Amino acid sequence: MSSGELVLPLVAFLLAPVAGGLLCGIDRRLTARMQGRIGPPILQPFYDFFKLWGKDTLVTTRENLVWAWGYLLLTMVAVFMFFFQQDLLIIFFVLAFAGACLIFGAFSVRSPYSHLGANREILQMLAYEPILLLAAVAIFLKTGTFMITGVFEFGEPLLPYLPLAFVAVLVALGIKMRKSPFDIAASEHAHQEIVRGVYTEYSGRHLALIKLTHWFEIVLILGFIALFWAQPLWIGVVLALGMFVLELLIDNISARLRWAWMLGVSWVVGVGFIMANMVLIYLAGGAIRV
Amino acid sequence: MPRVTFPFGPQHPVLPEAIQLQLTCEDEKVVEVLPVIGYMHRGIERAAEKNPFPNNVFLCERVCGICSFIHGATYCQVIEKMMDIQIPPRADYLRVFWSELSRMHSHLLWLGLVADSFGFESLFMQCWRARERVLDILEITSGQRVIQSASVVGGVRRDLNVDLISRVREILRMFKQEWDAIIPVLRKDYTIKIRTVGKGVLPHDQAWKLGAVGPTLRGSGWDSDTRSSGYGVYGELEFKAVVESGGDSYARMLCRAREVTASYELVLKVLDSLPSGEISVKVKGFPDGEAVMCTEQPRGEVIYYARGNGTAYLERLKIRTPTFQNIVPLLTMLPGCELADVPVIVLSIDPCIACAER
Amino acid sequence: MGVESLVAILVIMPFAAALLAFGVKDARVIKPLVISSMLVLMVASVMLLMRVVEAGPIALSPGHLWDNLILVLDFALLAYFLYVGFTSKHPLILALAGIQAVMLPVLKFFILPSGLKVQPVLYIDLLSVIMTLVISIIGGLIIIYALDYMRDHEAHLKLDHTRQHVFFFFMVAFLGAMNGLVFANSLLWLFFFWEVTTLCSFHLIRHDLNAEAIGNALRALWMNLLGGAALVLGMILLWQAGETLSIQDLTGFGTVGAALLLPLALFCFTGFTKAAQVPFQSWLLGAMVAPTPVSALLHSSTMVKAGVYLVLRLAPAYEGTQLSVAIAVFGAFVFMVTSIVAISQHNAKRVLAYSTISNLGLIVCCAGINSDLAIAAAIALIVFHAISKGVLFLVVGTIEQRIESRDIEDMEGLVAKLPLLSGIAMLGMITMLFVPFGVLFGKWASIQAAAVPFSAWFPLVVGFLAVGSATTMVYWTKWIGRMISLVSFERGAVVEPKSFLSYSTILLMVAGAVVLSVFVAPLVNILITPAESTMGYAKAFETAGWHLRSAFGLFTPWPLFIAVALALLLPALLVRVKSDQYREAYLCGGNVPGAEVPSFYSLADQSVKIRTGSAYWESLFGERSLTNWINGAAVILLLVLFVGVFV
Amino acid sequence: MMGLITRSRVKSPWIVHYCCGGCNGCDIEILACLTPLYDVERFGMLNIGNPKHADILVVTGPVNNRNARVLKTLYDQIPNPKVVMAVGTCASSGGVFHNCYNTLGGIDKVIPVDVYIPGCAVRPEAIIDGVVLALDKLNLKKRTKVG
Amino acid sequence: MLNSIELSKTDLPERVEALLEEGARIATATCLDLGDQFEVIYHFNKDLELINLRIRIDKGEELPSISNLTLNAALIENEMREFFGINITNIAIDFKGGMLLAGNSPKAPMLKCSDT
Repeated sequence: MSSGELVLPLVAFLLAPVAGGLLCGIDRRLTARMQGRIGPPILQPFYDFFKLWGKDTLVTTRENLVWAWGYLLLTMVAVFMFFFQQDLLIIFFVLAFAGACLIFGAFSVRSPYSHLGANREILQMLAYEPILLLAAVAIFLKTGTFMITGVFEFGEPLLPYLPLAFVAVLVALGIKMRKSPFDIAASEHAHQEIVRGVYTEYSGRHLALIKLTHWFEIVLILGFIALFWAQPLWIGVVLALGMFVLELLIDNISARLRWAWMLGVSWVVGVGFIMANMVLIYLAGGAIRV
Repeated sequence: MPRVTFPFGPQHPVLPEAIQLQLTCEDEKVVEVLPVIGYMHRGIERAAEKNPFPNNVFLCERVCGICSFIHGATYCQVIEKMMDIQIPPRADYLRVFWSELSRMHSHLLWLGLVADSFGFESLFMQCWRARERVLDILEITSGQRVIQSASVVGGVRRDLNVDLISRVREILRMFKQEWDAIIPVLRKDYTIKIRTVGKGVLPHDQAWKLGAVGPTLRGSGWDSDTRSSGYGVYGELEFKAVVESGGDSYARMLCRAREVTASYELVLKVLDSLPSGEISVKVKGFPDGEAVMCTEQPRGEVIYYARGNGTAYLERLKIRTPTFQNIVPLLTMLPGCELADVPVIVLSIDPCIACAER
Repeated sequence: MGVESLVAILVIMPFAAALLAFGVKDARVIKPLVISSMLVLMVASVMLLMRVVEAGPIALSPGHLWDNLILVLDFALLAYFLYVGFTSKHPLILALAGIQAVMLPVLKFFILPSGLKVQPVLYIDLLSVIMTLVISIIGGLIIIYALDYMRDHEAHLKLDHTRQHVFFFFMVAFLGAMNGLVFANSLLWLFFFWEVTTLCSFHLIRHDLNAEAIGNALRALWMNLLGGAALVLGMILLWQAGETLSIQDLTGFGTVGAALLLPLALFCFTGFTKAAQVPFQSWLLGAMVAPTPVSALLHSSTMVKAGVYLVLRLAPAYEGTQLSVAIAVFGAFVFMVTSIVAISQHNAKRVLAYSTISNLGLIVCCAGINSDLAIAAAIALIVFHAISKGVLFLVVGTIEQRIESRDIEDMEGLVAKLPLLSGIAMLGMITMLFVPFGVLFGKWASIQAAAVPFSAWFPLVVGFLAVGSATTMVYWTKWIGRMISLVSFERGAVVEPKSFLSYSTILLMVAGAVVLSVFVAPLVNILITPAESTMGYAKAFETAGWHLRSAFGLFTPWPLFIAVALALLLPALLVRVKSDQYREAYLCGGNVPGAEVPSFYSLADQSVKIRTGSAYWESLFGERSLTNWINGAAVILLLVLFVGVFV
Repeated sequence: MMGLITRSRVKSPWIVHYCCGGCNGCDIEILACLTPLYDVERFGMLNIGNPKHADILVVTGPVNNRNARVLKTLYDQIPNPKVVMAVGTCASSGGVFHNCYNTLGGIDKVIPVDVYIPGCAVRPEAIIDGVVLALDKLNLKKRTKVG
Repeated sequence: MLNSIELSKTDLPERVEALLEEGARIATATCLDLGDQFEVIYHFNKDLELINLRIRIDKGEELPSISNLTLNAALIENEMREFFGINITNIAIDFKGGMLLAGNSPKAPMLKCSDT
């Protein structure tokens, strides 16, 4: 492996939280603008982060904190693997493990709101996991490998072949960004019946950790979206940012819906669309041959 | 199936006020609801016996800061009824003017809160932006945004002049533009319908029997609005009640939304037909005897009962607020709903705990 | 030691030990007897492995005498089943045993030429050896565990006189039968061992002799007899179409002709019944009334594996046919629906049972996909699932004895009460659930295999697999969540009464699950790839640097292990909390200060304890509402499978 | 690092609001602060709703016999450094409800108050002013020496 | 004075039942402390009109609840009992004196003698 191959992903990995934070700042600014407000400065998420870092941490149980670290570190592992262009399936498995840590953290406190949030978080994973796995499979059908390297070696943009899968991934993006209509487990703002659910018991430094993790997650999932147009990559990045803005728009024109609806959408639209996309590729004879 | 028991309130981000529901859920289905109130009880009825009767206007306006003008006006009306005071027609019209503006601001506030409760943040913002217009009118006409203190026993405290009226009309025009943009969203938005249609159904006959009042009752198809009895000058303004028949949260929401429009029209009508003359009469003597007065607040019928004893102090002041009546219907709506619908259903009666607990 | 004696130790010695245990009845004798015979079994299986790795597959053909003995025993078994059907007035059992009792003599005396000798009778390749290792080592550990378990179990039931000798008779004899089953090349022999496992299962399910146990045992019996009947019918058809009863003949020469597909489909059907695939899942769920070691041994680690073993064993024969595709779709369907239904379960053993059926479905699916990668995934799944699920059953059994409940809701806060047991249970679940553990390796490989367009139906298969693996996550995560949810602020571990045999076996197995996962690359190199190649499949993995590189992806076990260990253990060790940082949970400000169990002030200022619980979403995933649908769908899929044979 | 944290603290005040039993007039004005006309999110202020995430406890209304303990609990559940704002006359002193039998008076009877904002009802501008004052006070406070 | 129908305590349930039959519902009830007696006025809603039933009972006397006839009387009666200490029996939803008043609130604060 040449030093360029090593340094570039490493830099990307280190910049990921910065990018994620900035995106969240843009999110808040844009959301405010859409609501007829001015909104906070773009750097607001960083102010929030450092403020939380400098606050006392109140603890309900110690395990709660341990799992929060697990959530962060495992998400970082997934992002790291992503930038080092590893196997997509494994990346999503690691991401699932990270998500489970958040759930375990919420379960390890005897707080009804955490538990309700954790149960809903499980449902969210149930909603987006199949989409992510199947999207990886759909990409595989064109590139012939689950390695991200294969996407770059493929030489063509994937989006023209995978339009339906792309739409499905947007559903997963909405869930991961915790935006309406999918923000059932822990909404970005607290006015929710379960008081931010899984986040309820975190405070101070550990809430900051959770924010940081969220930034990593957003970068990862937007990165995945960028893979749909990896040649040239800048179009992919623009595409991902466009989808990010689209999610914000949807957030601002819809109410939060309930879990059964979310599951229905993600399984019918998400899974259904990707499977239809696979059939189309297969029928068009464009799938890899083994 | 495990049952989950936890408190919903007193401090809860979706509840603007302190009330507690002890919820028992299976999965996310609510199976048992116990209301725990008393977190906001002050003891206003008793305090009203300790103040000279004209001062009670200020206390009554602070039973609830949202419908405060109507509380104050109703208190004045019950005393005027007891003492047989005829107030000037201009005062009556002005009371309707502020009452209907209060109703608009209250309903808009509520629409925002309910939008927030189902996670539609931008609708919340839009509703409250429109509401600021109404508050502007209240401020330029009475001097205060939320607690106007414009009513006194014997009439009102402030008058409108031509200049003010034209400014009010100007602001109302701007309000109408913003409001016309919001209404179709409330009526048609797919996600709002999913969250409100069929949620918290209060059947037609139950609504009456359980004592529901205001939009909660009218949302279940009852044409029952105290303003229809024509108190004050509502008779002259040809008031017609807004009725929806769905009985669910959606119907109650639409009912309130339409009442905003109706109130807007009433305000315009008042401005068009405002009679000239005095705005108050001098009050002589002390109240004696008893009287009861019903008026229509944004949340429904409010009943003031007063008994005087010939001194400056009242013997008894009893305030029956609409939310107090709507709690029992609420308790029948909740069991069987989903946890996610609890905030929507609770808000659908437009609870004002400060009112209910006094 | 000669190969013959090794095989004899693995097959016949358990029967002998079982008879001995049955005869002496004395617990003081049974214990050393069982332990020593299990140790012998384990050693023998390892020796057999070394022999086969060195010298390749072993073919054995015992004399005619043995053939005749097997035949006699066959009839004795069928007669016994008829007797059971008669005494319990169970028409289905009577009918199914009757059909076999008619067809078997027809096959033997009218269809087969007299004096036919299937060559070889036993054929032991690496796939058989892998099964033997699972049977002997995991099975052996489970039986050793059962020694203490049954003592406590009987003490709990307050029996007048012990029935342990009956229990261990069937448990130990079962191991012999399983070994025989995986060695058998002659379908006639396979049939015999197959029926013996049915018998053992029947008796072990009804071991507690209460009405529920007896009823469920009868259900298990008729469903397994249905498989037996299909097996006999398949043999008749097979002989008529291809004049062979040897599995090697079937699988040795690539894909078979169309005429042989129907018997193959019947054999696979037999496998499905034994593996409790939908719509036959009810017998396995009912079997959970048996003492937990039975569930661990027969109903998750070994006997049900015989079903998938048969399907897998025959895979080369139906490679590339529509039958294969149908099997893949069926298996993937079972994988998904059973893990969906498992979400709504709160009986721990039922969750484990559904999870077992689900994983078996995944293995069946892999056999149906029938590519190099899929077969490797199937073998890996057999190994890793057996060991992880064995741990989980045993630990649930012990937990049940401690807390006298198998309800997951009652396991709330178990980490505080039984830290060691719940720690093992959680580790066991994590090995089932997350990367980089072995079961996930299998899942990774199977999704990759299913992603290849092996047929026009592959989107369906891979879709089922993706949804299935997400739902799998749900029930395990909920369960772990229950155990780590502490009930009160006060910490104070209850001293667990630890019996040496139970705990050491569980610990050994869970350690084995972790170690095998770490060493998955050597495992693939030494066992799975050669096993595949003897079956006629190509190498599926490159294992450079202990990474596993398939044609489509890269699995890096040890960097992942390091990363996961750092991510979880470092915080666990380093996070420090001072006592003045503790605050009660957020209860909307209604907290009752200083309450031992979190409570809030409610009506009239009374203190009310909060109650938390897992969600089961019964409105969506309820067993009662879903079972009919999925059974119906499964029947349709099976019909398609049979119809597809003729297309 | 400390400088960064101190600077961030001023830019990110998260409030938790508890209505002790006033008339709602001040509560709706607090909410009005969030809405387009006043938009306090410009200053990074959020109504976070959960004491464990908050920096500023905003209380309206006079404290009464039942909610005194709720107020105390909420205050305890806010991590340091934190400040308390009494919004409105009745939260400051009991105000118009001074002679009601069930009120104890201003919230300073139960928890220490850093900023009093008079007014009945308080105007949003006054609340924003109060938050600025509260942030100055917040900056003077230190974390407790734990964690 | 208010239009009202004076009743004795024993006639109350029958009268309430008759009113409910006619389609009226209870709007509220007002209690007054007359020194050694309580006066309770039940206000009923019908077609935007109020119908008032007035009864007097001695202090300490039991008053049977009408919440079994109409559920929404329950909160009203709970409140009366808390504020005045009237002995109302068999209320359908019983808050045990803890509905509006907390444990450390003054007892029966609306009685004239309880001036503070």
